[in-house]
Amino acid sequence: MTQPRDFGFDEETGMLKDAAKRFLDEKRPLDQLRPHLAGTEDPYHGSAREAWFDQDNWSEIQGLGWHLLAVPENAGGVGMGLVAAAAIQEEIGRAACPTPLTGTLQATFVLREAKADKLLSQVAEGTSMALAIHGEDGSLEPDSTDVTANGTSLSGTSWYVQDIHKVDKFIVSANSEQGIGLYLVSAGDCDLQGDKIVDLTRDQGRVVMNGVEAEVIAAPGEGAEVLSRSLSAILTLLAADMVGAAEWQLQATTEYAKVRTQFDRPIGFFQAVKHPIVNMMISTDETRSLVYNAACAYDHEPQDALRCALMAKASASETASFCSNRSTQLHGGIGFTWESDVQIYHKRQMHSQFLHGDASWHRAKLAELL
Amino acid sequence: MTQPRDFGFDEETGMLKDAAKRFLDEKRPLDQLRPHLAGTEDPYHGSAREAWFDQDNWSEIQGLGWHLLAVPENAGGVGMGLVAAAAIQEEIGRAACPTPLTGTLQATFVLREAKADKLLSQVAEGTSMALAIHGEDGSLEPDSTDVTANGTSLSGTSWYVQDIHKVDKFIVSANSEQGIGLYLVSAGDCDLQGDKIVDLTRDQGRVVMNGVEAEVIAAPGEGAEVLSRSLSAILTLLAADMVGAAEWQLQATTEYAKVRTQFDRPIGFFQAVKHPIVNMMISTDETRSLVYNAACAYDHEPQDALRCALMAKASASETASFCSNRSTQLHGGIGFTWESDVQIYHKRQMHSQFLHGDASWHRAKLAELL
Amino acid sequence: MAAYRLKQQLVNNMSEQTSQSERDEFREYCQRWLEENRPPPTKIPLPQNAYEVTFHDHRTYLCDWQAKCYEAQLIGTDVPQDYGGHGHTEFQAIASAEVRKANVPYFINWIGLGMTAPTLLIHGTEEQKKRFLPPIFSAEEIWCQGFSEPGAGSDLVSLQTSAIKDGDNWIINGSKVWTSLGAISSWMLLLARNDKDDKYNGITYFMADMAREGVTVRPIHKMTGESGFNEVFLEDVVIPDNHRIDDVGAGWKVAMSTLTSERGAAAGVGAVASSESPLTAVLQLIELAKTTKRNGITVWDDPVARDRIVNVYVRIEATMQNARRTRIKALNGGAMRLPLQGKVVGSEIAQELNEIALSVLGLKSSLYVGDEHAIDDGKWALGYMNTYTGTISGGSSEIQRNILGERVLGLPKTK
Amino acid sequence: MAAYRLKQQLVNNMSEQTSQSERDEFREYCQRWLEENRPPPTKIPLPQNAYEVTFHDHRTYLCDWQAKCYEAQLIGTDVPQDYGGHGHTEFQAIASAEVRKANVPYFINWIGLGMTAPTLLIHGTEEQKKRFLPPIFSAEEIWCQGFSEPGAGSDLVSLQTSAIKDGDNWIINGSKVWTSLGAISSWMLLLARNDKDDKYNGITYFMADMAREGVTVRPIHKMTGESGFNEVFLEDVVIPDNHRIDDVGAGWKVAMSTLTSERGAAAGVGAVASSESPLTAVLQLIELAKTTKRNGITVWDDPVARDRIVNVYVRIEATMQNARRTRIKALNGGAMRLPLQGKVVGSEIAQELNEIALSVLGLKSSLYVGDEHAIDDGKWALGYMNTYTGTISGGSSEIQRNILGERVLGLPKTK
Repeated sequence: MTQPRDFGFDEETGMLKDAAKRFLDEKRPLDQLRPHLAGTEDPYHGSAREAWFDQDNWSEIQGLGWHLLAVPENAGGVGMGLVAAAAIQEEIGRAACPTPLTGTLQATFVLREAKADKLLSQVAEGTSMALAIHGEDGSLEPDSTDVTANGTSLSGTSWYVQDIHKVDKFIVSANSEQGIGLYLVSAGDCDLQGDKIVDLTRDQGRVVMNGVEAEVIAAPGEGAEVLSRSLSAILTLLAADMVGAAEWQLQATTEYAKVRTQFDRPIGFFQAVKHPIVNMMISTDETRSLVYNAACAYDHEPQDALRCALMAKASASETASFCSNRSTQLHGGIGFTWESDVQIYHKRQMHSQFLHGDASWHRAKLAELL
Repeated sequence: MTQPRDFGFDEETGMLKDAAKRFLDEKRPLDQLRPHLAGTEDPYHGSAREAWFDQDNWSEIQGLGWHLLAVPENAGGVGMGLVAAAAIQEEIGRAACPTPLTGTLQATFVLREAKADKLLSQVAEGTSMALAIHGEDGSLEPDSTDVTANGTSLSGTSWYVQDIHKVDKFIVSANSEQGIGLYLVSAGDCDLQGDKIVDLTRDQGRVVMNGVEAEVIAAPGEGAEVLSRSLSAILTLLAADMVGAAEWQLQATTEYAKVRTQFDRPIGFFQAVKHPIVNMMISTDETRSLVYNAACAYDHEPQDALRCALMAKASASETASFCSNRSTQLHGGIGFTWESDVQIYHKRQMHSQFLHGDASWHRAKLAELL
Repeated sequence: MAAYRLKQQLVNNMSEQTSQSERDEFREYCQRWLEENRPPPTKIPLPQNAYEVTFHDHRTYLCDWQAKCYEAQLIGTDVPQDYGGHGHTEFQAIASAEVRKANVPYFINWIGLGMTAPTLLIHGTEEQKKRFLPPIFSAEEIWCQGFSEPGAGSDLVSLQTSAIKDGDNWIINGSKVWTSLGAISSWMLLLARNDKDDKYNGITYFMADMAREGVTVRPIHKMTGESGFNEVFLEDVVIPDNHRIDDVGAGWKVAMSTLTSERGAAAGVGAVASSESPLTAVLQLIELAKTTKRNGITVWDDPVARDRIVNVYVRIEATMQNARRTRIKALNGGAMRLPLQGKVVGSEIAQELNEIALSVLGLKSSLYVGDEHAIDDGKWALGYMNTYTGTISGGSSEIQRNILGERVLGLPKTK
Repeated sequence: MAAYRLKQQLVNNMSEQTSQSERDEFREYCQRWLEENRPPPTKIPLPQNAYEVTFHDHRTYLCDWQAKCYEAQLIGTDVPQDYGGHGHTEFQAIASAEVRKANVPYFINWIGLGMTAPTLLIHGTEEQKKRFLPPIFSAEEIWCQGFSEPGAGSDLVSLQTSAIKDGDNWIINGSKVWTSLGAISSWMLLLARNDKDDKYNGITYFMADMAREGVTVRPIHKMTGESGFNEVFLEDVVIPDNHRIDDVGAGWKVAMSTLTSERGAAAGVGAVASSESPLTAVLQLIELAKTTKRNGITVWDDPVARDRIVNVYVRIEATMQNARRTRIKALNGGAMRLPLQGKVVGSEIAQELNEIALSVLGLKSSLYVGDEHAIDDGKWALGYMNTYTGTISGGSSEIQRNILGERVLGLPKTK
């Protein structure tokens, strides 16, 4: 085993994570989001919710340098690894924070795998990015794009693009006669069509390109390989977000069970409440350990990174499903109301569960490695 | 829907079932079995347990006519259907009764599907039978036999034959150039090799045939079709046995939870005990309803019988697994001891779970019909 | 041979009051009528359950539909004509089954039909039955239920809303929560406390006129965004004593029988409100899996997904067979064993079914009601979230399991 | 940029007392020694766990093996030399990890190593440590544990066995049950009640000589047929006061620390007894699925079976990573959060794993230990049944969840 025993989680990373937690606890992104949700409850009103994220928050995050944590030093970044990035993403998930950082961190690892130093400099300079790599049917293989490249000119539609209205650029996978390539396009050059989605903390949509001029990240024929390699990082970051959210669900449900009284007792007295909460903890802890392991493997034992990442996301999807279900059930009617944060986390987790594949998909992929 | 609303469970069937319950409650087959298990605990002693069943019990059962319930009237039987046979088998399962009746009821339906009236007369006259239709690998398709037929002469080995030492004859599936045929052979003409198995209430083994002369049940090429048609009855009978055993597990665990005291309370007070017991009931009731439905479909709506039987056994396997698990867990150390009947039911259910296929096999077969 | 002798003694126990041929004829009538009178769909799709109806257009549409079904004798079928019913015997179950099968809109007045009517038929005065039942059937008066309070959810008996006798009237003060249809109801089934010192025997059961002074209704938005629930504030609301049901202090006893109706026992006056049967839902799920393609194959061709779907299919068939078995004394294991399971099992299976649908959709499950690309108009995500109404309200799954353990199995009471 | 500045301040926090190179060297030594000294298999296969050892031949074989490992410094590695240990620092974890990986026989004296030794190291007198620790390490004295009683299983504190002071001795009367290794033990860790009126502070902790007059051991057969458990009857058994551990009345407190050892916290004196690691088990399960053919394909090629197997594989990896995370303060969420999960999670996963193995085997799962055709000598059925020892004894899964809810999450006590 060439992995460090401490998951590569050194003192610096610990301080970073603590600082992120304090920052987000203070900023309370969901409280910022609330006013923007008011009046949009009615599901029958029929159009995408106006995209929103807290620009000040993003500026502050950039001031703290989180966006360049994983950017190599020679591209102007801090040069830390996935361990640090996942630690930050876990806190983002715990706060259910709508932020372009999520996509930008994912993009960073794609650019790193493509050794696209010049483009990494853009990240270091504050350009936010998101992945635009899915076709309409939501297939998960790297070659399932509906976009075609003609030289550096892209046409077609990328579906299920996350935080579409928050970012400056998109990493697009596109097909051509030479195979899949990866490209960077500017949001301003594309037609962005917002979806109306369940998750209130993300915005999602389609990036429609009609001969949009792109920068090349990976040449035709090399894109699928780069995407495959970066998948380990993408899945790990996503799983880290989900474990952060699951921990919030666990803590919120625990606190509610201490204060909500029924039959003259706090409901946490009853094993029908206590034991499911314990099961939430067990599930969350399994996922968390797998996330740290996956991040560490990516940084220190790359030949094992995919196996570890698949385990992390498979576990995260199960945990997200279970913790969402129990947090809503055990909050009784309260968690089911629009006013409660419980439903916001529930929806974010529902969404995360299916991003880049669900648990059984990842277990099937894992089986190929066993 | 051409099924009767009452599952075809008429007054007569009700009286039969009640009588069977009373008879078995009084005879207590497991108490009869106990002395024969003494001294055989040690799993390392290395040979098959001496086969045992209560010959008097079998004579009494024959006296009550249960073995000819499902034999057509023109073959000397009562001419009742699967509804009645399954009702009896449910009580056999509830009593975990070692008896050649189980195989004989299954055989009756195979013979009925083959329209083998002459051989059905043998059942009416008291001949007990069991199915010998599996090859060594335990495959479940009707053509997976390791026996070959040369005219009416059979050679090869049938595996996983239940109650091998209790019955007079075996229904053997054998292959020949013309395809699968079904045959009846006498136990006395075969070499019977007992397995050492987990289940204490059944005996199992291999029927080895070296040119054994057989009577023909279904001609070569017709056997697979007959087996497929009788599968509905076989699965339903097995599921009925399992739901009877599950009801015993439910009731035994409920009673234990009322009398066992911990922390100054009967343990049934605690939701960690109460709720799993309720889940046992829920699971058992789902299976029971599906069993009655499957039996009724076989008798009254044969075109739907296979679908209903697959549902019954799929559900029964899940129920057997769950109720066995919880009955042992909730009995604490007591249910885990050799002296407890809990372990006897647990092992019988483990065995039944895999007879003629497990839950996911049956769901896969069911999917082909949907 | 005992069994053979038994066979000879077999007697035909057909003792029902309505003959099989009459029942067959009525069933055919129902099928034909429903086929011929199926209403056209609404412009804006209906919410999945009657709980969520708030729009005026939906309300009018659904009230008209219920009135028409009442007129056609599909509602109140077995209720005596004196109370607005049609006076048949053993026809209601047939009508309800056909309504469920026909995949027609639900009955908006489901609380009136499912709770008020059975309660009045058992506990109501002659006068009350004559006054209140007909407009329940015709949907002229919509009903809601005021049991839950902010501090009393699963622990219903701890309710605090007070009822103080004042001559021939009662003065009500307090608040109710999770009141489905509260915003469009004429009447509320109300539990209020007439005696603070007697927990169980200090509660009285009333019918409250929602138009009375002092009643304020405030909608609660659910996680789906819909506003089917309401808070209802009661401030010095006057209820005449002849709107009391059963004795003073008998409210808890009466409520238990009402809740039993809600919890799956036969309602007896009309089909339970639900947009679709579980069987319809699982067949739709199978269709969804067969038509959703991802990674080069349909989801139905993914054995892992298929196994989960078929498992739900089996469990739904089991609940239908449970319902069939409920009425057969020799097979039901006791009168309440199966009926008390209905709610907890049905709601949990529905939750599982909808969650599986989301996994069938994969990334597409993110698209919600109103999105132009959402499969089936986003009903699966909406439906999944709404299943928590089933597992939480009307006695949570946790409470149901206590009840099952205690009342059916005789285990010691947890509290 | 805060993060960048942080990077500059980074200090090397290598403050451990043993250097990395020394640890690597010791690890290599352990690997080499285990490879070279692996004992040949027994004629009759060993039981799966040290719990079930009863045969004389097995006992001799296992005692010799443990003694040899002790001599090779794989046991008692970090214990001071005064107490029979080898006086190293931070080497025990390495030795234990290598023992677990090497797939060698278990240590028969697992209760001595896992419970007595840690208890004595914390609560024992100097004299007790010197007298009792060395023969624990060498397996010259096997230990068993006398906590459970017929009426006190999960509710340990209700134990009734009495201890009455008589001069410098104590007189013990009562009975114990589920005593693993009771039939072959020299000593028993014994809890007895010195004060009937003080439930928690009326229990004292003793070391009981099993050879004393008045001790009777009766084997209990488990559902597997094995007889690892015993009942132990204690009739006027004399225990000298210097065999008492810690204060009179401190038994409950001491027992809780002992149970914590049993429940997955680091034992610190030797590898926990277990025939195989969960990782080994799941890799064997995968191999089993790849080599078991049915219906024309291997079970591994059945996606539904494979999905279940891989799920267990993931969960087992998670428990291993949990163990790794336990020691990292910044990541473990509190000192007891992960250690207290170890037992309940590990035992339940083991149960699931073995049950899956049965479904992989299908009909073949019926063949038991001793059957000539049984796959892997029938170990899967045997193993499945034995997993209930894990979920029931040493604090059932139900009790463990209470403890987790109350001590880790701070939920109100159920009882």
